[in-house]
Amino acid sequence: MFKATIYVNYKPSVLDPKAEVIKKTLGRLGQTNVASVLVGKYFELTLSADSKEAAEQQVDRICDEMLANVNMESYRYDVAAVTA
Amino acid sequence: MFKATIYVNYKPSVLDPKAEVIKKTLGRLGQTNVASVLVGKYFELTLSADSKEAAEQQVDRICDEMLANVNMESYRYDVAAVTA
Amino acid sequence: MLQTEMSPETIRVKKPYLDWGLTEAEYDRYAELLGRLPNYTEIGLASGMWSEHCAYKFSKPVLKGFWTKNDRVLMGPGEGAGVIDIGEGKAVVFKAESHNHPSAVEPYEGAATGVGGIIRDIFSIGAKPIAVLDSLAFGSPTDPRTKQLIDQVVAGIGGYGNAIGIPTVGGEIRFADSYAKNPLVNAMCVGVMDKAKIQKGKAAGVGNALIYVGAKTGRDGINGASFASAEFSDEAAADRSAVQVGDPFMEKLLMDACLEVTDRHQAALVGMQDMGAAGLVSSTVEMADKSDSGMVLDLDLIPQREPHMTPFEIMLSESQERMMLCVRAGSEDQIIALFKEYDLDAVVCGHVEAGHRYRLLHHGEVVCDVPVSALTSDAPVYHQASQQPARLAHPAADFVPAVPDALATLKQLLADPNVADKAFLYQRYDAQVQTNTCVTPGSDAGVVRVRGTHRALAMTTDSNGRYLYLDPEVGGAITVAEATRNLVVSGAEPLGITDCLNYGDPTKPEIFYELAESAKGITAATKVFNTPVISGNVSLYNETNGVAIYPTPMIGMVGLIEDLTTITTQDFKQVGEGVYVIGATGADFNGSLLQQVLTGGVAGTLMPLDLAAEKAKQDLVLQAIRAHLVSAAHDVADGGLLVALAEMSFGRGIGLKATVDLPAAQLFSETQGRFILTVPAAHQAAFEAMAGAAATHIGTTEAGTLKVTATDQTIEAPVAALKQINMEGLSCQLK
Amino acid sequence: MKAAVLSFPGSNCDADLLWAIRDICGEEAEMVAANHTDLSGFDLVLVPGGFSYGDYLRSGAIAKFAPVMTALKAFADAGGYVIGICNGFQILTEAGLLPGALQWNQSLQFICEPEPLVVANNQTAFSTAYRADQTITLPIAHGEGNYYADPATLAALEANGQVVFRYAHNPNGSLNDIAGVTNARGNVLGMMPHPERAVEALLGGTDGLGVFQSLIHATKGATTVAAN
Ligand SMILES: Nc1ncnc2c1ncn2[C@@H]1O[C@H](COP(=O)(O)OP(=O)(O)O)[C@@H](O)[C@H]1O
Ligand SMILES: [Mg+2]
Repeated sequence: MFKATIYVNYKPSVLDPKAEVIKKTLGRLGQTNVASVLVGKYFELTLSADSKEAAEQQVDRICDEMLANVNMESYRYDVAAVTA
Repeated sequence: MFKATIYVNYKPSVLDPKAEVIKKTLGRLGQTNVASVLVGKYFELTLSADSKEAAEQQVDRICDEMLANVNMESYRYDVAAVTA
Repeated sequence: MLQTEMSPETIRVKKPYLDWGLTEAEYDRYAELLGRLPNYTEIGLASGMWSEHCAYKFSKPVLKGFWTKNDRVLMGPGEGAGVIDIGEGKAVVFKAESHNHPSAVEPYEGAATGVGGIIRDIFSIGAKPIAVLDSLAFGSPTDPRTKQLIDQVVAGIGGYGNAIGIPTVGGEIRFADSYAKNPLVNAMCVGVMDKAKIQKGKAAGVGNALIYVGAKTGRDGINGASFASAEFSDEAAADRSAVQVGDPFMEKLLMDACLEVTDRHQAALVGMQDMGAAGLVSSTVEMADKSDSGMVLDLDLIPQREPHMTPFEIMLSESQERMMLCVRAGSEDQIIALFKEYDLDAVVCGHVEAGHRYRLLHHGEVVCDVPVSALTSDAPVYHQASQQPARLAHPAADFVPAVPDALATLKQLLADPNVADKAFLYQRYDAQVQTNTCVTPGSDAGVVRVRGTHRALAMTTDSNGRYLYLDPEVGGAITVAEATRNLVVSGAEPLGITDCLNYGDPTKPEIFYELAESAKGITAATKVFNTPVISGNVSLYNETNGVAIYPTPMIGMVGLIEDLTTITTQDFKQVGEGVYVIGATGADFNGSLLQQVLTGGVAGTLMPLDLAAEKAKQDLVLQAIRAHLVSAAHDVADGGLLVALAEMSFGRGIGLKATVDLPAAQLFSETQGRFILTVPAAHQAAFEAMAGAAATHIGTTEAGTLKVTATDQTIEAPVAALKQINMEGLSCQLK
Repeated sequence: MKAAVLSFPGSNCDADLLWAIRDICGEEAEMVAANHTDLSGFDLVLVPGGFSYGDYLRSGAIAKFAPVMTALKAFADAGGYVIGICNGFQILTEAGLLPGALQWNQSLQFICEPEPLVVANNQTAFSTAYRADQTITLPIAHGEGNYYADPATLAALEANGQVVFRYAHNPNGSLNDIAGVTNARGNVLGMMPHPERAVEALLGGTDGLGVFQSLIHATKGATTVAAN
């Protein structure tokens, strides 16, 4: 079995309203020392595959086609073997 | 400066319709080898602080009060020093 | 990880049931009904079924007094929702439900699952849900916790209703300190159906199958709120959560599938019930009870989300989006296939049996074997002591407000969160999906057309804890009257009501008094207005640190508009129209918003309500609207006459010039039974002939300015400036 | 003219759209479920608003995998007229039939209100019934309607006249106030506002009729439509 940990977040050029709100709220609460906020999604998939490469290939496709919208988001992932 | 990476996800007993739909869809697309799906949020904050401990303390509070809904979500984080 | 199941004898000694809300006397009664000591599962079932929520053990004697039947009522209280005939072969189905405690703990999901639950009640009858309304009450909006509560509750209601595709067309948001720690979140759903297809929650016919459909059963909400809060305080259990999460997508599929069953598979279907409080046990045992049947369920067949669930957990889980069907033997496959088409779990999990036992099997063992009646009709009912609260025995002297500057007072009231514009909140609800909404939130009632007829339904929710705090009986009647007013001014004839009775701890005689007296007032009013109570819900123990909320019955009411061309809204439509007031104005300030704003509370003897006079006025308003004489209509409520006139001017920025034979202070009086109508010049003679002395002509609509001359002051201001104040009153506070 | 209204699991404006095109506009129309694989015989495909599959991941992200989407791509590639409204717009961008993406409204809140729009291009198959620069009012009802496209895409949209509707008072943060865009070929439109909610005076206005009338004329091959 393999476990894939996947991170999806907006591309830097996209203004993220969620991150803006968090930053603003922190500011309002006096926590002005927080310089930047990034909000993303992460996913953990466990999957069976013949090899790490095969798992990575499948995970890449799932990210590209489903978990991220590549028009505005980018993704990265780690795949590691785990004992089932 | 410190960088905090924060992970928030549902506690195990909470129903996550997001994960259910993703898993079902993958199944429908024939990717039945995906055994489990977990969906979470992640955040990256950069903040200035006098010490790593101080940064951790602040991050913990931010998680507890803002980023996670502790009724149903749990969180974990790593804080590391970075050059500004 | 889980509680090890105690033996019946250990249960008797250790009394774990005390934590689940049962008393020792109740335990003894249950053991007597069983003729032996209950086991762990059996006592668990009783704790759910004997709760106030399922058994109405404190409120039943009060609810019995409600007037529930007239010639239009097709089904009164007792089923998932009540049903009223609306003609042309159609019926309207509606009910309201409170989710106060879940929303206080987890506002988004609490509110969302409140909406999800009430929607299931409607489609369990076979009706297509056509509208949702929400009645909310909070503490001061300046409190940071309250701001967050409001945001999350509104998000949760919208999150569910928008996604499932049922418009939220009305509701209310009220503010008083008494709700600060105990917000009220009441949701109402309205559905429409062919009256020939009314469905009941029955499980009759030996050998017929029980089919479980929808979401899997998880460990959420087990044994209701008490279990949940016990867990939250327990740090050791921090990675377990009992919060129920709503899945509106699942419910949309479930709704469509169930409606297809009631529409097209009537012959196969015996009964259907949603799983609400006390989940599986309450749905199944009530179905058995209503049909005088016995029943057996095999818990191994119940779809489960988590491994190793105990019978106790499976039976008392309050996982959302689940339904129970009773289907004729031989038709199971046909029904299961239908649900499979919607990609939903559907499994036969038990059968109707001869006799009157309720039996559960788990891993091949009988884990429960009790008489059905032990969980239903034999549940205890308590006749509580009732005692008038001290504050009512010696009311304060009448409140006489000083209003040196009526314009300033008007501005103050327009900015008060109770009156302030709530559009920025209800715009987070989809009010138009299904494309039948004729009047969206913002007028006195939401109006939804009934496709396939020439009719529309008007609907509203109303509550006014301030009034009930001063006089529960009169306040109860006023709440009903206020709801009827909101319908009548929209052009509708009131049909009937649903309610959520929100009170404190009923074992306190003063609280029980409030409950019982307000029910009396509600009953008196429903008889006069011909609006029977067809469904409802009770929420007790709304207290913080021993202090109860204002007694707050929420009245949800639906009315019928027989002709779409008579739908009326509150906005002034054109300049140059006559403005009329129906109903005299007195000096009624006790319990008024003005008293609340000026003194920070309410006191004194509540103004009276003359039900017969009120009915006559409402009939006149409706008659005039149906005769197409009226261009706008609005009732006078919170804040009095001047506030009502200002509200009418905001929609299109059209003001008025009027003269009233009253001192300026009385422009803020809350004398009951008043209406404002506008009448186009061409119809004024006809209207005056119809109304006679009942209507007073006070002035004419005018462009841009509101000008009212009282006997001692003239109030004049640009409509736009007043509107701005009204729009910012709440929205700025919540930023 | 025969129109298909697609229906995905969880769709909730599909019936509204069918009502608008069939009962109000009087055209032949049918609901087509998401698991169908054939759109032959239809002259127009309408992709409804609301939600699909709960939209828990991203709006439209799951719907794009429905079997009917393959048929829809083929239909669009062959030049057939396709309109996606609200969630339909989101689905079409997710599926790559339209450029750009829709992210959360700037307020992070769902917004339901009548919204004034300016007809930015009345020379498309979807807008000939409107005057150039006409202001119309259509309801919006969405949480994720904030239109985003990278700068190059945006420039191309503007240069080709693919922007059909713009918000008069941008409610959600959309770039260039975009409320509706077509593909480069001009046969696929996505728009966040709901024209199907504005086809009856009883329900508050008829400004949405123009979208359907334009399409009906386009599919019937009428050359020009009288401006109203
Ligand atoms: N929570 C809410 N949800 C939907 N509509 C609301 C809500 N709160 C207020 N409204 C709408 O705002 C308008 C004014 O509300 P309210 O002052 O309570 O009316 P009334 O006094 O006529 O009962 C009504 O149209 C009502 O439906
Ligand atoms: Mg009113």
